[in-house]
Amino acid sequence: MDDELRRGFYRQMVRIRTYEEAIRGDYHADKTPAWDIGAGLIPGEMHLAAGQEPVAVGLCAHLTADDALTAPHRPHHLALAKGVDMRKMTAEIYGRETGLGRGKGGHMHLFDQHFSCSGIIAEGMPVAVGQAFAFHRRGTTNVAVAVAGEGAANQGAFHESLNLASLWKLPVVFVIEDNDWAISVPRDASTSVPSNATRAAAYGVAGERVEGNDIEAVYQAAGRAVTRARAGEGPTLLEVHTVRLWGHFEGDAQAYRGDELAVAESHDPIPAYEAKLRADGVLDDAAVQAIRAEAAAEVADAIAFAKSSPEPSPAAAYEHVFV
Amino acid sequence: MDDELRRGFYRQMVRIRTYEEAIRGDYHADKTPAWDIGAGLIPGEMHLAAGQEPVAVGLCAHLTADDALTAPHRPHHLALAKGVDMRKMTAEIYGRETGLGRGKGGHMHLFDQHFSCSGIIAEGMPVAVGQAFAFHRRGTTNVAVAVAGEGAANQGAFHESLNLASLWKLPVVFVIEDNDWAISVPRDASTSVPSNATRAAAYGVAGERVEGNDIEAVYQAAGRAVTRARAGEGPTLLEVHTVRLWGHFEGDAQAYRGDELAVAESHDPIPAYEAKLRADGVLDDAAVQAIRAEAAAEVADAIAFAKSSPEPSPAAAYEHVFV
Amino acid sequence: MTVTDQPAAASATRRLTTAKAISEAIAQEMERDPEVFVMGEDVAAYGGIFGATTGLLDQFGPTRIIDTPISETGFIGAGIGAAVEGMRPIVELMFVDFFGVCMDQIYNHMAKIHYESGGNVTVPMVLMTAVGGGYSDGAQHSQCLWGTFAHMPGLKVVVPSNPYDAKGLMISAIRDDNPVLYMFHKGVMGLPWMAKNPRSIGPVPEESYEVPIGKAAVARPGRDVTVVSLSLSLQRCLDVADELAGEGLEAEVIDLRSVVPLDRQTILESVGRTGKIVVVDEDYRSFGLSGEIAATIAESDPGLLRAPFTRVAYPDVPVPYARPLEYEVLPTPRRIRDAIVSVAGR
Amino acid sequence: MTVTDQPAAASATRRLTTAKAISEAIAQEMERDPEVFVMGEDVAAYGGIFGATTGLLDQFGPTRIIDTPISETGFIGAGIGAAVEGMRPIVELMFVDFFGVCMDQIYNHMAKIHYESGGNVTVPMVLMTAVGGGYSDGAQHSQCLWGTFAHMPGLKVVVPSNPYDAKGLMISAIRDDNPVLYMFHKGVMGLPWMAKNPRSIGPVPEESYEVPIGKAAVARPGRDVTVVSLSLSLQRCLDVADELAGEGLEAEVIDLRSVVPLDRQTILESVGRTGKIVVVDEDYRSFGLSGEIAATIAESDPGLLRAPFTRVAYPDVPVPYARPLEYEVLPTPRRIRDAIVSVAGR
Ligand SMILES: Cc1ncc(C[n+]2csc(CCOP(=O)(O)OP(=O)(O)O)c2C)c(N)n1
Ligand SMILES: Cc1ncc(C[n+]2csc(CCOP(=O)(O)OP(=O)(O)O)c2C)c(N)n1
Ligand SMILES: [Mg+2]
Ligand SMILES: [Mg+2]
Repeated sequence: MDDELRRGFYRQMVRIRTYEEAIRGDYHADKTPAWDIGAGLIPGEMHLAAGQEPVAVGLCAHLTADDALTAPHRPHHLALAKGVDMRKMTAEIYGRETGLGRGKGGHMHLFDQHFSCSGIIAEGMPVAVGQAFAFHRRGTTNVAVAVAGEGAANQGAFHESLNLASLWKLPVVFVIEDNDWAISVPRDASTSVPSNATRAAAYGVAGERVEGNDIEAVYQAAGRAVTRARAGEGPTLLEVHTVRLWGHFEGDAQAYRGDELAVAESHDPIPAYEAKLRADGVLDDAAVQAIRAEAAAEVADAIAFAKSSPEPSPAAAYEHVFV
Repeated sequence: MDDELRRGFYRQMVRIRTYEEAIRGDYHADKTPAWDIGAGLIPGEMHLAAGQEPVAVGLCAHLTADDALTAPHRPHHLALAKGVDMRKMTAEIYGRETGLGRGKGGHMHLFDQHFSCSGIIAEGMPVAVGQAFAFHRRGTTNVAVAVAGEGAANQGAFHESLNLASLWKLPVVFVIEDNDWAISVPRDASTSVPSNATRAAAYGVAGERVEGNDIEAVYQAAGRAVTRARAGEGPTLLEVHTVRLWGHFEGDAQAYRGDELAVAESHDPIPAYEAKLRADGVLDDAAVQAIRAEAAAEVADAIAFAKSSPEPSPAAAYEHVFV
Repeated sequence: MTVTDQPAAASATRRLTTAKAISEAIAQEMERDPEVFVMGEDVAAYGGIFGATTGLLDQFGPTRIIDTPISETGFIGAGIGAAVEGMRPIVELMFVDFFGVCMDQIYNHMAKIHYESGGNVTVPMVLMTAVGGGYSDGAQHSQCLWGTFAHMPGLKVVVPSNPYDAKGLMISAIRDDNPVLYMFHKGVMGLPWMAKNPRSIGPVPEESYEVPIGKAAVARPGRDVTVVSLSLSLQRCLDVADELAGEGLEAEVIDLRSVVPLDRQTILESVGRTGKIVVVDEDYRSFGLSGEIAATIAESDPGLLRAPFTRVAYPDVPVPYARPLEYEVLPTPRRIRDAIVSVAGR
Repeated sequence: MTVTDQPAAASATRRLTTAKAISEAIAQEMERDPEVFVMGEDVAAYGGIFGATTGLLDQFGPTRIIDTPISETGFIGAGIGAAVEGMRPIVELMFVDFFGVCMDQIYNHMAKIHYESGGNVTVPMVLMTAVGGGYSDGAQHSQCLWGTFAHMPGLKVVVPSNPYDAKGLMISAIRDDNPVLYMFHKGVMGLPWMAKNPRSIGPVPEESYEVPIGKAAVARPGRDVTVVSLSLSLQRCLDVADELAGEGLEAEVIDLRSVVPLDRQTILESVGRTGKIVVVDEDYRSFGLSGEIAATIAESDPGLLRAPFTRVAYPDVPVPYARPLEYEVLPTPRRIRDAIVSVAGR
């Protein structure tokens, strides 16, 4: 694999992690002394994706601005990898007038050109099917990607979406981020098969599971899926076994994880990939420093933009119900 | 296979067909001169199951009164085979005070001890899962059966029910009646795989497809499934390829079926089974006559009971919203 | 194209059923705009269970008139996705009673994406669905439920009572950049296999025209009592009003046509004159449309009412099957008449 | 067990959060009746996202406190099936906003089976769910929607505003042979990680007791204006009423506690005395609870009202995220106060 590509993977993962660490910091910063979910610079639920960067980065490396992606409640890594404007999404998360949704959506509802979210489990999947339908009817080679967690794969919308996309041979890539947990419920307490990739057979589509949270394996598998979709060969169900390094949402004490948490924490994909690229001579100290500095600067700029942006005026609450 | 058992199959199928022919007759009888769905002795939609008797009979031969069955919009064959009182269900269909639901439910909503219906596609399936849950918790060996059409297998509730029942290893038998059609939509325009039995693998359950609308094959496959369930080995997904001899509902002109209709009509399972049993010396003219006469008498009695029963008083409309 | 509230004189003599008026509206918009397509169960070869898409498959072929699996969440969601990409889907939910299998797409997605996106994304989609009872289809196939959809903001909700409005409202709905729920009562469709309601066949201009969404019509002017209704009940109200006129009681009958936006002004103006109101609503009585009309008046000026607010609605019971039960609880002409006469103080 | 409407004196000093009151009610009923069990997402090890089942797993183990997959149609339907077989499930729908993925089970099955069966089948099930906003959780996680469920007959709907009622209503709900929707506002739960509302902690007797379903409480008597509310808004109304009392304005605050059955009598009786009403409702304004209260009054006697009917409700917009937007549209103390003062004519 090309060095520049691998460095790019690393750069994008660092960028995303740097972003989420910053958001995490600001999220908790002014919820003191009594922690209050509704208080502070960033209120509301906050689902961060630390550990899951390989999925977003390996996948989105194959997508253009005109391809579509629907993300679930945990969307930042996907948004950033897909190319959503960092300033505007940050402003949205901070509830500002300059945000993607003028402060109306919030972190679970980031909408950009060909990027959307749903806070309802699995319900972003049918929307991606419809986007693929539109691409297909218009004769483009664009693809639509639906991303969901392994917990989401037990929801009816998963089944209906897979069947429909397969039936109509639509250019959809279904990506399951299997981070072992749906809030406090482990996969084996929710899912009757060990791998969701098995379920591809129920729809006559290609199925693949990538183990090891390995960005290069994700990149390759996603490449096969996207190529298939662009070639008119229909959908793929791709599951990636990844890791949730932090709580389900910020503030989650994770008592239910027990010993597994320490194991998970030792599987952070970013240091592991960094070590690999260093060993392969693709990265050195200077490159790592530069990448981190670049990420820090971009994130700082985006947050500064958000913080300095005006809050929406209360009267704006009444706008945009209808066109 | 035991002669008495085989004669019993024939008897039950004839009983059901005789019943549905009579209902069909009365349904259309006084909708003249201008056919009006809301008029006549039996108003409303009417979904009959002629051709699908082998599924109901082969399946229910394994069930006791304490086993549960949830039926879809096309429930008569299942109700009769399951042992629902013919008089009471007929009175319900004729909208009488003596009906199973005192005239409140109608033909799509027959409720008896451990027998229930839903007019909403696939939505009877989760209810069966819950009945199996109760049986399981109480340590009985009863099973719950959920019956649905092949069209229903693309609905989210199918997926959620299979996953849940498998996960909790519940005594459920899922039976798909594949009659090739969902109203006017053929299976291959709705379902991304040729056989729903394939989908069993997506839930780690046993899957089986019975071809040929063969009652003895249904009986055997259902036996395996019920045995598995009673033994605590979890659910089975059983699909039976059957045939819809009549319209989706009464009044359906079936123009969409084209030539297929004539083929279907030539596949009536009852004359075929009768010929087989005659050839095997299990049935002769006298036995056939007796069975038909018995069926006709029982049906006539049930319909007479219904017709002579009082209609509910209008004020009863306000009762039974709450206990 | 003409935006008008009244049948154009020229073609006013051509009479269509409501079903035909709807399919004609769809066909004309499909000819005009290649992004319009239809999707749903049995909309193609069957022509729609209630005839709203009859003939369209022949005219537009299976790439634009699309039968779906029984996967309402899947295909309504797909409609939303296509709309987000700029297509203009018309999706049929066969009976409104099935909304529960797909309400998340309808309400959390179709209705909210525009707002959540701060106006950046539009969802120009029509969801059409059959409503209503009166033919013994039981508790899961006979409801109206417009109150349910109207309660949750983000959807326009239109409900025609006659062929003319049906065509014009469908054209408006397709052209609207907002999601529109288009609810047709089976009894207004003019179907050959249902009880015949003469007002379900009527004059429909051949040319394209819009009936504005959010504007009620005074279907019949009158001075004595304001009767507010919609859909099939509106036809019943007109029948009753005609009858009462012969007895010297002049009811003013208002056809809401849209539930969202609700034309509160037209109601208030009429009640301001008559001081008396009967709301006739086949949807469940409590916590719905009829209550909202009461609130509209009471918020404006409770003194407007010179007689108690009166509703002829579906009492709070599920829809029973047997005819005597169902006709006990439907807003029948007899119940409507009694209510008007009683409110009028006759 | 005592059926009572007021805290028993004996243990009135023990103070619990609403969350703890609910879990205690469930635990007591589970001890009493082996057929009671709990099922839902994250109800076991996590103890319920909003704490309604905290501690129950330790006490009753995983066969009676059951985590489910994210399959609301599946497990709510399973609850129905178990209830039909005579068990008494308590099923949690994590947020009411998710109703759209499972409304068919809730409304076409849980709510209708008893009626369709002519009373032969009962569904003794409690569906509990978290409602409400005020902490920037956005359009898909902040709604109340009691109006939606109340509109469709067949479900009882209860909505406690304080720990005492929460316990008693939960016990009543479990013992009720009908399906009961139990809606708790996150803000009344007394959660350590949300804004503190002092009225979310209060006296709760240790012993088992029922609060009757369908009976409102006069939470604060007063002569000047009737204020009807429920849930977290009720707490706000009491705060405002206390403040106004200091200024000589005596508001009578009615806590509905149940939306279905709605205690119309208590409302009418109060309005009959005060002639003035403010309805405070965090659910969407139009086509819902507040309208039904207007209709109740206007049907009874529009002359009861000596000032326009007034509502402080969620204007018809989806729930916005940013704090200034959300607090513009929530029924805040300021909006409530302004409305009461204005209706009182001060
Ligand atoms: C329909 C629905 N049910 C429940 C929830 C609450 N919920 C939010 S995230 C979540 C867990 C999701 O798990 P998974 O799909 O594995 O994604 P992950 O959080 O692990 O990324 C749940 C249950 C929801 N948002 N929507
Ligand atoms: C959720 C839902 N969608 C649509 C319908 C309308 N409908 C009734 S029967 C039917 C076809 C069912 O096909 P299948 O499951 O194959 O059963 P069959 O009628 O062939 O026995 C449809 C679409 C419904 N009742 N419920
Ligand atoms: Mg997960
Ligand atoms: Mg079928």
